[in-house]
Amino acid sequence: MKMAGAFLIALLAIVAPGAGAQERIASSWTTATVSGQGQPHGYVEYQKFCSACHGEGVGRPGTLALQAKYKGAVPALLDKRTDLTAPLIKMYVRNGITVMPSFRKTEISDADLDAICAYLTRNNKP
Amino acid sequence: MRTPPGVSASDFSAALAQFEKAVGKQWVFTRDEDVDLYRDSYSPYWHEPEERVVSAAVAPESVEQIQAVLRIANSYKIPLWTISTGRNLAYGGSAPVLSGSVVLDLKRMNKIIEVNEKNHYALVEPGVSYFDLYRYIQDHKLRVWIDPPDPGWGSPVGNSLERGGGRTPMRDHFAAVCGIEVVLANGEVIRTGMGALPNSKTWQQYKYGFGPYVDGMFSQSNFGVVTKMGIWLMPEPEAYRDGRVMVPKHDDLVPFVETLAYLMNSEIVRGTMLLESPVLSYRASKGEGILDKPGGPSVGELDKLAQDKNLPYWGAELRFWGPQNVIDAQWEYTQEKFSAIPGATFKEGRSYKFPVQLQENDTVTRVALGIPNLSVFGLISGTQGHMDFSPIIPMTGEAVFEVLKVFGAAYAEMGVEPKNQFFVLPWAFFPRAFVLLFGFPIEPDVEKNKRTREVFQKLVRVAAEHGWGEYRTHTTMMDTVANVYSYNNHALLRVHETIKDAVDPQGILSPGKSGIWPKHLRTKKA
Amino acid sequence: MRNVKRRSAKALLLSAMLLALAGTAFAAPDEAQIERGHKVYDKWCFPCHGTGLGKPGTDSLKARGVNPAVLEERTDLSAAVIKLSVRHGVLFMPMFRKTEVSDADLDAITAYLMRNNKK
Amino acid sequence: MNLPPGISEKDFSAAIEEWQDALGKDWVLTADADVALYRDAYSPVWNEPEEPIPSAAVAPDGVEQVQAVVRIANRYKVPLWTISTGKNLGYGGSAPLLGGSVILDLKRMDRVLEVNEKNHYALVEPGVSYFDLYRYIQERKLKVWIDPPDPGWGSPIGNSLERGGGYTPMHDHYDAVCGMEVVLPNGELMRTGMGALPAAKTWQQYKYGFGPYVQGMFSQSSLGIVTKMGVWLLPEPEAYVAGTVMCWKRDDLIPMMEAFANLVNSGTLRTTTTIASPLWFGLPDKELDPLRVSGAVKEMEEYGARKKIPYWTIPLPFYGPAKVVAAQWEHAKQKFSSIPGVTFEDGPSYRFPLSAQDLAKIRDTVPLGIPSLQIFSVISILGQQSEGHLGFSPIIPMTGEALLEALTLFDQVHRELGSGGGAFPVLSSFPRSLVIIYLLPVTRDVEKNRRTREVYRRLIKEAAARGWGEYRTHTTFMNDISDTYSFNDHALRRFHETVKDALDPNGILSPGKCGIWPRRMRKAQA
Repeated sequence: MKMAGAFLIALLAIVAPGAGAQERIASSWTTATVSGQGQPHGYVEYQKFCSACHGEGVGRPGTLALQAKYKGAVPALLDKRTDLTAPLIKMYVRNGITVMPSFRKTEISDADLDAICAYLTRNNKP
Repeated sequence: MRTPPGVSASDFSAALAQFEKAVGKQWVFTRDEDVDLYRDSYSPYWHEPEERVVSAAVAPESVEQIQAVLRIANSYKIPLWTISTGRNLAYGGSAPVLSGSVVLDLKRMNKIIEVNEKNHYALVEPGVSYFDLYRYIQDHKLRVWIDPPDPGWGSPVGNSLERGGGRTPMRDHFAAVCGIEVVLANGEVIRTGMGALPNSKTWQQYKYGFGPYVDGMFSQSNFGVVTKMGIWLMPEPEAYRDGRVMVPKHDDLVPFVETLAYLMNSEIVRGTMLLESPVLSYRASKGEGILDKPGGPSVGELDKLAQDKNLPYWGAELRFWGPQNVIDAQWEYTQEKFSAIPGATFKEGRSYKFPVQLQENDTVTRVALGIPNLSVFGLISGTQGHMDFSPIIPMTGEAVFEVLKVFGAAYAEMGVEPKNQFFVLPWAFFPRAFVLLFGFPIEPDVEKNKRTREVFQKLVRVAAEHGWGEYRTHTTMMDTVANVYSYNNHALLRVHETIKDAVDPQGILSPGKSGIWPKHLRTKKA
Repeated sequence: MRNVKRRSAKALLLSAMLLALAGTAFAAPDEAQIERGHKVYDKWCFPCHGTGLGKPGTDSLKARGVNPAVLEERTDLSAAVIKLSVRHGVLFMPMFRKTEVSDADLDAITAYLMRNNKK
Repeated sequence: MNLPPGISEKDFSAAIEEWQDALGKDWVLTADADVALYRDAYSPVWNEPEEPIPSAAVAPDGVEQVQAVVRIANRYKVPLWTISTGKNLGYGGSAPLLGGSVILDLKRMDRVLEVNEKNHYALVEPGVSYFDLYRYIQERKLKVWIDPPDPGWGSPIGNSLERGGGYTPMHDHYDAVCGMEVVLPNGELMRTGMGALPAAKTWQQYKYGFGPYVQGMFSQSSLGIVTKMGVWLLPEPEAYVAGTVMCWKRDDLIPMMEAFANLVNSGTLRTTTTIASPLWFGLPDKELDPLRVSGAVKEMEEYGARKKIPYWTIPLPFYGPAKVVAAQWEHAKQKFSSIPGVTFEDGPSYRFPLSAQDLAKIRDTVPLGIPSLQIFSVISILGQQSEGHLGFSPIIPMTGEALLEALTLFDQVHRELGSGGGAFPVLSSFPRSLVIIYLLPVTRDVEKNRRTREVYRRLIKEAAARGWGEYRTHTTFMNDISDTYSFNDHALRRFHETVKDALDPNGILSPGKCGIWPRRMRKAQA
């Protein structure tokens, strides 16, 4: 019942007095509200679709999950990674993983997804 | 290629060809890899034959295109399943009730038509998300707040139609709906309320219009496709503050909730609150459930535990929005009222003036300040997802006691540890009633999911026996829940069916939604 | 141009009512009857014809120089007039239906309002 | 004997006999004298051929009797017109829209079934009046308020279904409805919301239930007969303070309404109030009247300054804890203080419960939740020797621009046509919009009434041309108003008709209500 355990602890935080999990992990969308003038297409799409979960700061479930998974072996922030490949990114976006649901083409078009891939692989070694 | 039930492959390909003509080839999805994107990521039938799958998806971009799609669907009797942003996760996501339905995906209809700062409303299309609307308001520096649910990637149109809730004083989302545009199954476009008046000046300012007030018929419903919706916004308040109220003993809950109901029904305390129990949370952290299981500790023992650990038995964080002097007075009066309960204690909370630039590490619940985010998913990380069981109960302490006992007994009877499902004490998402949220984890494990479904259905029945009904449910549970709303031999459901047959004779719109099936599929009803 | 047919029908109806009422008008009221009338009066008449502020019936009668303006203080009301007013209405006072004030209730009101009339 | 249209004498007598068997002879009223009591005392067509005179009245006492009445009506296709207390004066009273209809009089169903002091609601039958409910609460010393409209002899059910308004924070009566029991046109009994759950514990605490939220369908409607209704009540507030904001220039109305809308839409001001212009529409004044006629704004403003007659006044009543309402009034003053020359006047302040002595000093008790009929004193003065009145009540946006445009228009029409009335109380009965009540006197003079009807119809057109629609109207004008709600070739009305034909195939319930006619009568009307 390990999962359920994790489940419960997280929830308990809500019912615990003082700053609960809800608060502790709460995040602000402000970073993602930048209209992105002059920014590369991929960056703008990344901010729009990914940063609420994978962005910097507290309360980003994606970042938290990757931190827990890799324990710092690779950066928890996707846009700091240099090892991501386009196929991998597309696989996650289109199939989802654990709580991350899949994204439809009416949400992230293939073109937008290509741009996000370009942005996230921009620093990869050739 | 999958085909919808009762539709021949040739008819289906003919329909798809016409869909492509209507909306453009690239907006009709038939390849499995595309269609799979419409599976419910949190399906309790994941990888089981009963999983509700989609045969295709069509994504129109305008009312005219929707009309065309409906015309085609009518001529080939194609069942459509309408989604706005398709983020109704825990209640079915983007997947249909009827396997093989074609998803009518409105995500591309994402225009924010108007945000009015003087009468405080927005007029939006279904594909607009809370994030989009928030961003629009920020970019235009408008002094109005939205009321996002957690999470914020859903659609104001979709969430309001499903009667979801947020945390600010505009928490009751359906109550904030003012004027909708609907495409009926026959392709006819109606506008409700004042929208029926050509060049109306108050479509988003006055709800009822003239004659029957029909907006509600299109919520949790399959009577039409909502293509525009007016939503009331809150003027940016001058200030915010919150504070905690706590009482020491188990039995204090009765006066505690009575006081709370007085304050909320008087609009002295507004917004959504969550009942807390520090002592029960402490027990839960030691591996005990929150529910009151038979043979569990007596009230006396629990009171003693609370005393020994110096933990309050009950508490709540209360929030106040408005002019500084008013919310200060409201918080003061709130403390006076609760002080009538011996041993009541209070904790000052946060306080802001608006507009505010929050620090990233600020611990306030963002949605309570009208800021959409996704932090709620942090609560369920490590699982495949979850499915919610959410009954409405009276806003009284007695009802809460009964709930803890009744569900505790139900779990014991099933030999399931309540902590298998996450359970929190009641929320006040709506005025004058509490709602409970049981989160059932969905796991990549067929056996576990099967058990989860059994528990879920048992809870629905037990709740119904005690007069508690769900406010909303997962698509795979809609028949189960619809069937307990059975007063006078399902008189209400039969009225829904009568209307369904009259306004959608071919039964093309979201068959099975909320237990409402078109005539030709009605035998399917459990 | 007035609708003659409807008008004469109305006149007929009026006289019919007066006749019908004439019979009951002299039934000797007992205390119980008067007491009941008081109750019914309080429920159905007082809000308009009572004492105190914002009583349109009283205000209107006063405005038209009727004295006393409070019905309960009158000693000159006849059963016919009371019943006619209740069942027919006067100016902005609408008529009252038998599901509101039954004939028995109306007799009681009449007895109550006529309790101080000179015999 | 007056017959229902298209019903043979034989069938009608047969129906009457069956009703007599069902209800007892006493409660089937057919004598001219008895039936005449159901005429509209304020009819604008009094004694004209088109005055709709009922053919009979039936008065059931209990749901089963209502069901019996409806089943019999179906058998003979006799049109019924439902009234609760029949006090909808100004909008049709107890008279039907279709002459010859049989009045279904629910006055005898006058039981107060429950008043709940902890969740603050009442469950009542249609024959209960605001006076009855108030008395019931007083006798039991319950600490809840009702929200009476003026006048208070009407029915909470009838008034809420017609979407009337009151003056306390619960002023939007339809919004306070929670849970209905309805006898459908086929005689079936149905319960909405949580009432569909046989053992429901929250029928009066949670509105929506599960699936389509159909309650609104039964307001201003002919789709069913509401036999029980839950009505939300206000917990008795601790205190009340009122103050008045006065502005001295015509164009001050624009910033004034902007501040006002912010107060209302933020929930700071929670009541109906009346926006008035003593300078423009105040008492007759030899010097002022010519300026009013010529519309000499500047001169009027100067005169107002000299004679201390404000151009605009808005009283602001606040309900709640003494310290909160004081803070709210303070905040309100700040909100308006940016308007040059604005002045404020403190009004009465009360603590509840009021002593009998205090109460005796208050002329208008309706804003304190105490029903009265005092409004008729006002009307009787206003309408001189009128027999009654008609209400023309368009909804306009909550902005100064819209209000100036509307008042200018009505003033002009009023002078042009000398329509009597001529005071235009502007009420904030609903959030985000304003309703203007233009009261037209009704007389027993056919010529005058004919003129009044012309004025009324002219007003409907002028309003519709500007995108303003009526929220409610007199039965005489229901077709006219319905015709103005014509978006997309009357798509909404055709939707109503589809639902009507499905639920009431014989078209027996309130034919013509709000312009909705059953199929068999639709031709004749078109």
